[in-house]
Amino acid sequence: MSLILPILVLSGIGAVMGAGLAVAAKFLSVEEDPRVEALMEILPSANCGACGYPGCSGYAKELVAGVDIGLCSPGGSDTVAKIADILGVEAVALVPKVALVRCAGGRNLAPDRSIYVGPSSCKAAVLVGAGPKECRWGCVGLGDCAEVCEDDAVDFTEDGLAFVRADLCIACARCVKACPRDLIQMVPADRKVHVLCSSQDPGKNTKAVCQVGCIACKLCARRDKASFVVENNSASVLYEEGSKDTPVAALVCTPGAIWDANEDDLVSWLTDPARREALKERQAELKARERAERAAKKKAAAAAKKAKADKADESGPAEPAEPGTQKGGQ
Amino acid sequence: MAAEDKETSKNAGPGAASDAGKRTATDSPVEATADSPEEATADSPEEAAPQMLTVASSPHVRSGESTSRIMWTVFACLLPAAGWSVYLFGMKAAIVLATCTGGAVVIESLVQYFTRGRTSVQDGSAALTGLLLALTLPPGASVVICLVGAFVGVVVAKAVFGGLGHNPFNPALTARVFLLIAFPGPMTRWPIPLQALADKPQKLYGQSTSWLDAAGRSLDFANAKTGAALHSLAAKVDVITAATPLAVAKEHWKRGTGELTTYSDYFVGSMPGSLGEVSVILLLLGAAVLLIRGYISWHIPVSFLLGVIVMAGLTHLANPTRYMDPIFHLLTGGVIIGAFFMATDYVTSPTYPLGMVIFGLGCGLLTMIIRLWGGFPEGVSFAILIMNACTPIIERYTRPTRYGLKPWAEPEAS
Amino acid sequence: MSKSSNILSRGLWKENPVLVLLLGMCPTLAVTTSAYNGLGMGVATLAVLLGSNIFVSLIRSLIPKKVRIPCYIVVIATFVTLVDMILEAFVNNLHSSLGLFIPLIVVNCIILGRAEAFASKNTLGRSALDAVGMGLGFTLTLFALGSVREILGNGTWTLLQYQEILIQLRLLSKSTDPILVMILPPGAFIALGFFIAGMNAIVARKKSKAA
Amino acid sequence: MSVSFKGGIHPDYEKELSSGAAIEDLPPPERAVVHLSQHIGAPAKAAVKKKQQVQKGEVLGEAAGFVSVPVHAPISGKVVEIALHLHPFGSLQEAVVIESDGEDQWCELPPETRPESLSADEIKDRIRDAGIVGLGGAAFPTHVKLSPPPDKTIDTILLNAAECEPYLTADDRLMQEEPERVLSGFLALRKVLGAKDAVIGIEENKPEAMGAMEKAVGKVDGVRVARLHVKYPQGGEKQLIDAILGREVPTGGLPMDCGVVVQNVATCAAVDDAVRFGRPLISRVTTVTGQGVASPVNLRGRVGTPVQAFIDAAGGFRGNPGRVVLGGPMMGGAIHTTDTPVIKSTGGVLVLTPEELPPAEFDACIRCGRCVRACPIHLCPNEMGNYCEVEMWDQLEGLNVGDCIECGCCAFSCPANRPLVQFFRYAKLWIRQQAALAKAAQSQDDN
Repeated sequence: MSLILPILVLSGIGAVMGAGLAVAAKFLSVEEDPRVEALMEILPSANCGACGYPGCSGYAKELVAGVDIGLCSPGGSDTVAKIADILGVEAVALVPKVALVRCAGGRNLAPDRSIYVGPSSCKAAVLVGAGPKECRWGCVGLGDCAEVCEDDAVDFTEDGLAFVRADLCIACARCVKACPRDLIQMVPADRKVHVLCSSQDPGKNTKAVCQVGCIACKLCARRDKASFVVENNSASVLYEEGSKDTPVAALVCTPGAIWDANEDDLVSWLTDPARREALKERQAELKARERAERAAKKKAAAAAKKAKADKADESGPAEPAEPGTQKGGQ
Repeated sequence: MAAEDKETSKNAGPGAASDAGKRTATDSPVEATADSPEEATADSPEEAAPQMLTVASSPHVRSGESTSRIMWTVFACLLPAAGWSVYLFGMKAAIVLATCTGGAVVIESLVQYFTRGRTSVQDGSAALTGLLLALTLPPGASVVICLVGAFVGVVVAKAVFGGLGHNPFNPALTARVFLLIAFPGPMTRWPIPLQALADKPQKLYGQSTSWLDAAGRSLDFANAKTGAALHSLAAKVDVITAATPLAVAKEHWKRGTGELTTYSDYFVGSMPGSLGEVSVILLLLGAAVLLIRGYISWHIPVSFLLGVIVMAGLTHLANPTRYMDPIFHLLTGGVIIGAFFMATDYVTSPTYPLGMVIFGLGCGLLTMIIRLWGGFPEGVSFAILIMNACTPIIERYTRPTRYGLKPWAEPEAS
Repeated sequence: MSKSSNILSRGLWKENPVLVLLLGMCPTLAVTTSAYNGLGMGVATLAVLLGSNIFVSLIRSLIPKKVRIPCYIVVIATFVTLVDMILEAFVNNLHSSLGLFIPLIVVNCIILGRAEAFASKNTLGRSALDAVGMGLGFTLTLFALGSVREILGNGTWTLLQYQEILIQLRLLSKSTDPILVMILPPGAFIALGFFIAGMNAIVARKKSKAA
Repeated sequence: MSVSFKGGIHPDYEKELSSGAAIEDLPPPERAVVHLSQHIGAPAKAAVKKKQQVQKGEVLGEAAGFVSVPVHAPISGKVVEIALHLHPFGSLQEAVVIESDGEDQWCELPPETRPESLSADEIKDRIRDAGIVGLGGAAFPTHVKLSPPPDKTIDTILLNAAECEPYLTADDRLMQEEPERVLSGFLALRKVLGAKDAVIGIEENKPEAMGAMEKAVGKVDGVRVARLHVKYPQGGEKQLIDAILGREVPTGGLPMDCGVVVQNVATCAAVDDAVRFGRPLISRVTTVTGQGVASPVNLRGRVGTPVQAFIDAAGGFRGNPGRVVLGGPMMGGAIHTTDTPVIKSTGGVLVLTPEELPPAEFDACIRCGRCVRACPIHLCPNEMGNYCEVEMWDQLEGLNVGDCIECGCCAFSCPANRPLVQFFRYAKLWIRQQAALAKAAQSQDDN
C-alpha cells in the first residue's frame, strides 16, 4: 500500500494536469513562424544595426514579413544564402563591404591650425571654432569612430589619422554615423582603388591645407569616366556595378589622394613618406611611357597616312599596341 | 621678442603661399597676395608650431577652484578635532588615524594602478575618506579593523561604483557601518579618555557619572584621588572602556538610574566616544571655516540639527524623565561631525537647496528615531546612509524652477 | 560538435554556472556559510543534475515538445526527493544545516536549464559529461565561496563534519576578531561580487593578451 | 541701491587694464576682408564684382531676406576678390576683399538730419539700410527687434550698459566720451518702438559712465538710469530684464514677449550715426586687452581689419600669446590665427597668456552644486553635463538644455573643470538635428 499510494497520487496528478495542459494547448496556442527562430540561429548575433532594424531578432521578424534579404553585411554572402534557403527565395549576391575613412591627411600632411583643448571627441572639437584642423573636411583624429567600433577595426596612424583595418571590419556602419565630418563610407570590399579625400573646397584651398588632398584636377575622371567622377570639387570612385578598378587612374593623381591597394598596403600608404617619392617615380615613368606611346602612335598614324597615301593599307599594327602598354603599366 | 617671431612667421606666409600659387599655376596673382592663414601654416608647419594658439570652448577663465583643493581643505578642517582626539586618547588614536588615512590612500593608489585608471589619489578624496572613517571609529580599533574599513570605504563603497563622483553612499560611513556589523565587539568598546581626566582630577569629586562609576567599580578607579595616581593608573591599564553617554541614556535612563556628565564635558570631549565625536568645539571651528569659504552651504547642517532638535524637543517635553533634552542629543554621538562633515558630502547629498533641506531634515529625524526607538544607541551613520539612498529621488523632485515661467501680465490693451 | 573534454571543462570555467551564467543564486548565497556546507550543497546538486540529465537524455525522444517542462520537473523532483532521503539517512547534520535548500534544488535553474538546453538535445554520454562538468563547477565554486566566507567570518575552515569526525582548521587565533559580516547574508553578496569581478578580470586579461 | 538677478558669478573683472584708455581711431587697413555673413540670419548677397571700385560706405552685399542686413565697404578701394575666407567663428565663409586706394573717401551720404524730424518708419529704414546689428555680441539684426508683431505692445526699452563681461571696456568708454550720441540713438530707438519707459542699466563699477549718462539724460521724460549690481551675466538680456523690471522672458520667447526690447550701447551709437548722418555701420569700438598685450587700449576699428592690426596697435603681444579670444572671456570665441578679420560684433580682442589658461583635463562631476547656484537660468548643469558626456540624450529631456544661454557661469565655477558649455552646445546641436530629421520624416509622411 505504501508503495502503491505515491504511484497512484503521482499518476492522478499527472492525469489531471495533463488534461489541463491539453485543453490549454488547444485554446491558448499561438502560431509562431518557426522560420523566425531558424533565422535567429543563422544571423550573426552582432546586433549591430547595419540592416536598419533593431538587432538581429528585429531583422529576423522583418525578413519573414518579406524585406530585402541582402541587408546583413556582417553575415556576408553565406548568411544571405542561408536566409534565402530558409525563406525559399532566390539568393541575392551580397557585395561584402568594408568601412573606409576617406581622408589621408594626417597631422604631418594636413597640419592643425591650433591646439584644441576640451573633451576628446571629434563631435565636440568641431564645435569649437570649426575644429583644430586646417582642412575643414579632414579627419580630426579624436576617435569618435573608434569609440563606436566594437571590433577594434578603427586604428590611428602616428599622425592622428583614423583608418579602418579591413580584415577586422564587419561592415556594421556604426562609424559612418559617428563621424561628424562624414568621412567614412562603406565601400565594396573587393575594390582596390579608392579616393582618400572628401574635401569639397576649390583645388587651391585644398592644396593650401593638405599635401594629399584632392585638388579636383579631374585627371582621374578624364582617364576613366566609368570609374571616377568629380563633383563639388571632390573626386570619388563610382562603386556601382559595372565600373571596375583602373590602377592607372590611381597613378595619375598628382597629390596622391588615390590609393591603390594592389600597390600599397593602407598603413604604409598613409604613413610612409617614401611611397610618395615612389609614386612620383611611377608617375614620371607612366608619363614617359605615355609620351613614347603617343609618339609611337603619331608615328604609326603618320606612317599609316603615308602608307595610305602610298595606297598600302597597313594601319592595323599600331592600334593594338596601346592597350598592351596600358596593361604593362599596372 | 615673441611678437617679432610672430611677425617673421607671418611674413613667411605670403611668400610660401605664392610658391604654392605658382605650383598650382591657377590664378596666381590672387593666390600670391592672399594672406589667409592656411598657406602660412600648411607650408611651414615647423615654424608655425611654436606659435600655435590654443582653442577651446568658452568660458576662457575659471574660478580656480579644484576638486583637490576642496578635499584637502575639508581634510585640514578636520585636523584640529583629530589632534584633540590624540591628546585625549593618546597613541591609540594616532595609530587609528594614521592607519585609516594611510591605508585609504595606499589602497586607492593600488586600485588605480591595477585598473589602469587615471591616478587621482592626490586629489585627497581617499585621504579624506580615511580620516573621516578614523574619526568614526573607537580609539581602540585594531589595525586590521582600520585596514578593512579603509578597503571597504575606498573599494567597495567607491571604486566599484566608478570612483569619485559616482558613489551613491558616503564611503566613510559605509565603511563604518560595515565594520559595525563585521566587528560588533571591538566597534562598541569605548575607552575612557583617561589622559584628559587625569589632568582634571576634580572631576572625580565634583561629579559622579555613571560611566565613571562603572569603570571605577571594576578598577578601584574612584580611590585614585590625585592626578599623579590617575596618570600611573592610566599607564598601567591597557584600556578602560565604558558606555558612551548615548548608550547610558538608552539603557540606564530607561530604568531611571544613572547620571550623565555635564554639557561642558561633551563640549570638550571628556567622555567615551569615537575619535570624532569627542570635541564639539573643534569640529564646529572646522565647520565654520568651511561655511565661510562656501565649501558647504548651511542648508544640510542646519536642517539636520533642526530635525534632531525638533524630535528630541518633542519627546523631551512629552516625557522628560524618559527622554533626554535636545542639547544632550546635539552634543553627543556623531551629530556634529555627521551634520557638518558627513551629510554635506557633495557626491552623496542633493545639490538643490530644497533637496538639501529635505535631506537634512530626513537625516535629523531618522537619527533621532534610531536613537530613541532603534536597536543601536547611535543612529547618525544609518540615518545619513538611508538618506543617501533617497538622494536621487529627492534630486529628481526638487530641481529648481527654470527661468522663464514667471507669468507676466500684459498691460491693459489700449 | 564540441569534444567531450570541452563539454566537461566548460562547466568548470568558461560557462561556470555560478560565476558566468549566474544560475542557482539561491543556494549559492544561502548555504555557503562554511566550506563544508558549500561542498555538501554542491555534491547534492551534482547528484541530482547527473540523474536528471541522464534520465532526460534517455527519454528525450519520447517527450512531446509542449509538455517537456512538466516532464522535466517530475524527473528532477524525483531525483531531489531521492537525494533528500539519502542525505537525511546518512549525513543527518548536513541535512539539517542545509535544511530547506535541499528540496529547493527542484527549482534550481541549473538543473532545469541543463535539461532544457543540453540533455534534451544530446546523447546519454554527452549529457552525463555535461552534468558532471556543470555539477563540478557548481560544487567547486560553492566550496571556494564557503571557504572564503568561513575563513574571514569565523576564522575556521571546516572540511568534514560527519558524526564524530570533524576536520576543521583554525586559521585565525581565537583572540582575533573575525569579520563577522562575511558569514552573514550581506557577506555572501560581497564575496560573490568579488568572485565574479575576479573572474571577469582574469578573462579580460587573457583576452587582451591573446589579442 | 542696486538691483540684480538670482544666480551668476563674480569673476575677476580686470577692467582696469583698459578702462583708463580713451578711444583711439585705428587707421583703416590696407586690405579689408569683409564677410558677407556678419549677423544672425541669412548672409548678405554680394552686390559688387571683382575689380570694381568702391567708396567707403558703399553696399557690398544686399540683405537676403527680412532677418538679414546689408554689408558696406569699410574703406574705399578696389574689390580684388570675392572668395572663401576665414571667419572669426573658424569656418570659411564668403567674403569681399577690398584693397585700399588710400583715399578713405565716403560715398554719397544723405544730408545731416535731426532724428526728431523723421518718422518711426523712416528711422527703421535707415537703421536697416545702415546694416546695424546688435553689437553686444549676438549680432541680431536690429530692425527685426524693432518690428514687433502687431499683437505685442512694447512698453519699455532697456539700454544694456551693464558690460558684465570681464576685461571689456568699450561700452564704458563710449558712454564716458560720447554720452549724447548713445542717448540720441537710444531715444531714436524708443521712438520707433513707441515705448513709454526707457531705462539705462549700468553696473556699479562704472561710476564715470553712470555720471556721464545721468548728466546726458538730464530731464528727458521717461528715461532713467538704473544701478546694477556687479555680477556676471548682468548684461544678459534675460538677466537685465529680470533685474530692472522683475519680469521673466517666457521660455523659448524673446524679450518682446514680455513687452521689452533691449539694446546695446554700441548699437545705440551706431543708430545715431545712421539716423543723423545716414552713415552705415563700418566701424566700432573694440577693446584690445589682456595680460598678453603690451598696452591695452580701446580702438575704433573698421570691419574687416585683421585682428593682428588691433594687437599691433596695442603694442603687440607681451610674451607668448596662449589664446586669442574675440569678445569677452566668458562668451567670446577663441580664434586660430590673428589674421582673422573682425566683424561687426567683435567688441573685444582678449589675449590670454599660456599661464592664465584653465587646465586642459577635467574630472568627474563631484556634484558640489556650484553650477546650479551659478546658473542664471536656474537649470541643472551638473545633471545635464553628465548626460551629455555619455550622450544619454533621452535622459536630457525635461532638463531644458535648449534654454541654456551659454553664459559659461557653470563651467567657470566647476571645480572639476568640466567643459559644460561645450557639452551643452553639442547637445543643442543634436537636438536641432533630431528636430530637423523629425521634420523631414513628417514632410515625407505628408507627401
